[in-house]
Amino acid sequence: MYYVVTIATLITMALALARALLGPSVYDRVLAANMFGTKTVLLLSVIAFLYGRPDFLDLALAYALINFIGVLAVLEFIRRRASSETADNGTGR
Amino acid sequence: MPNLYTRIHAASLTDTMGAVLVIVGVMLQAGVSLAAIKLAAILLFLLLTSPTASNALASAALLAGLRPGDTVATHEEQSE
Amino acid sequence: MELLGLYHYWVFAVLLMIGFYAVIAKSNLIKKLIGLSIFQSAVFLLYITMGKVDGGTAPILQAGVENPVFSNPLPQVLILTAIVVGISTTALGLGIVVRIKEEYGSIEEREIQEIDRR
Amino acid sequence: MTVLFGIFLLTLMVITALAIVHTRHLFVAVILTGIFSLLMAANFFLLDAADVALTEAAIGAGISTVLFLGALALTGEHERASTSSRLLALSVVAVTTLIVIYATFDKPRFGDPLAPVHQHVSPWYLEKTSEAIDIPNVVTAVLASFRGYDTLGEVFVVFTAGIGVLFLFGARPPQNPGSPGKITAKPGQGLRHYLIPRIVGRLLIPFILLFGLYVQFHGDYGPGGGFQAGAIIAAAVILYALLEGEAQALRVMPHKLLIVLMAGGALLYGGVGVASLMLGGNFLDYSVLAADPVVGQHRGILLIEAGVGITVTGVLLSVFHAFASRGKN
Repeated sequence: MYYVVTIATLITMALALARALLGPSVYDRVLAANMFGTKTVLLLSVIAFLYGRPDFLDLALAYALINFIGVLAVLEFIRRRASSETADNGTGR
Repeated sequence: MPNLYTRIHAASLTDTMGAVLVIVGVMLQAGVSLAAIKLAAILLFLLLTSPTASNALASAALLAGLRPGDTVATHEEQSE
Repeated sequence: MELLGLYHYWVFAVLLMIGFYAVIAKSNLIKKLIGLSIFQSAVFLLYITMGKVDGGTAPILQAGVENPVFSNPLPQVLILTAIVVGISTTALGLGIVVRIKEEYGSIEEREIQEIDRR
Repeated sequence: MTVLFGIFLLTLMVITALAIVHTRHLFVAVILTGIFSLLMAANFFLLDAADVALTEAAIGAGISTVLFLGALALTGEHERASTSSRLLALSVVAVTTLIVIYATFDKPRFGDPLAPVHQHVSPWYLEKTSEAIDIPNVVTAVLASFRGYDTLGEVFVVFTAGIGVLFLFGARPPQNPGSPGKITAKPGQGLRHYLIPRIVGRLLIPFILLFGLYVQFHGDYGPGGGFQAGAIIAAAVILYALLEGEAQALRVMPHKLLIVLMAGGALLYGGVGVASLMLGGNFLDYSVLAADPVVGQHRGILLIEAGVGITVTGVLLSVFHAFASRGKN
């Protein structure tokens, strides 16, 4: 039964990866990366049970907590780029 | 799917509903144990972070000038 | 099945060389660093693969399990520290790249060499 | 069956790596590197390396993306078309790949319990851990006690890399030689105006910190230890800096404190070694730290793991601030 869930998750991961590779825009790729992160959390929690070592859920927990930082970094990166562009326009360049 | 914003909708469905179903399923297998509590924590954090990440992503795309009306997202090509 | 048992090592070889290609063929310094980190990951994969034992479990002792088989802890120890060292050295490399950008105005190897020749 | 899962994930990894090298958009390459790291962690987990997977999770998911994006913000995100002799490089790479693959035919089959790797010291480690150190996590036991010198070296490498970055960024940027005070005087706004990420992020930070401490002190019993905990705690502070701006984060944890953390952790590690020398044992032989050797081992591992965690946190945060504050002027 865990096998079925794992296979389904792996297929979803492959589809998300396809979106990450196809694009077309950068944000589609970020979206795919984020979705990929969630799927990894699910995969890890299922495999922890598949292996019969539920004490390894810590790993999935780590991902659930930390994954989100990457997307926020992207937002900050784009915000900074946008604000530097408007600053450049303001000085007449 | 014509553009990014419609795709965000689809992706966040799997991020929340899918995650709830899988984690609750595994929780039922785990029974009442420390693992179930950890799974509940994972579920809670996933439900908090995924929609927020989608929101952050959408506002980043909007900030970068990607309009919801565009049918073909060509931002990457434009910036090159 | 005999050949499938070597698949992990083949992936190691291919990843190693993808990273190596980025290091030698790409002119952009950040791309080179990304290639270097792929190269690094390939080596990590090799070590961890070698540590795996059939039917084994992670080397964390459990109470109440009779005659458990554990995977090899030693490669895991080496790689665990190597990952953190890897990110620190990558950060150092990125720092050097940023300084090069500030001094030369470019991070393309070719352009930097041209500026140096002048 | 799990071997097949592994093979599937490895194939995805190769595809991702090819895409990373192929794309000329560096921003895309960094995002794909994030996916690559997730795949790598899943693979480590399948290969029974829970501790390593946790490290990869803590480093790859947040910090490495943040650092690469920080560098991209300072250097530009597009790669010029490379004009160098691609054919030559490709042929070199192809030949080398074939040679390495040929070499793998001599390797023992995947998962072979009789492989030479498993014959040397590892059985001894597995056997002696419960007896001499008495903690369940053999990886932590080997890392902190049996191979303590090795880890000491690694900690100093991390420390040196941190100092190196600080040295590199110690010089002012050439075009505008402003005083260092000006950088912090113009505070980065961070994501203050984005209400939803800010509120959720602030809600999460205490949990991440708590989880970091859990990983730090639970490392003897489950996957975890100083390296992972340091990275997780650094990630929490980086999240804070992203949300509230660097200036605010620096007010909470000033540069001086970070440098003290960097050096203090390494000193604590070395200090434990010297203390065990003073008490009549060998360097980093924790058995002399308490009357009962096993208790001494516990104490020593706790202390040096704390040292590792402190140094890693300090280094990663210093590096982050070095990159982030560079773009301000």
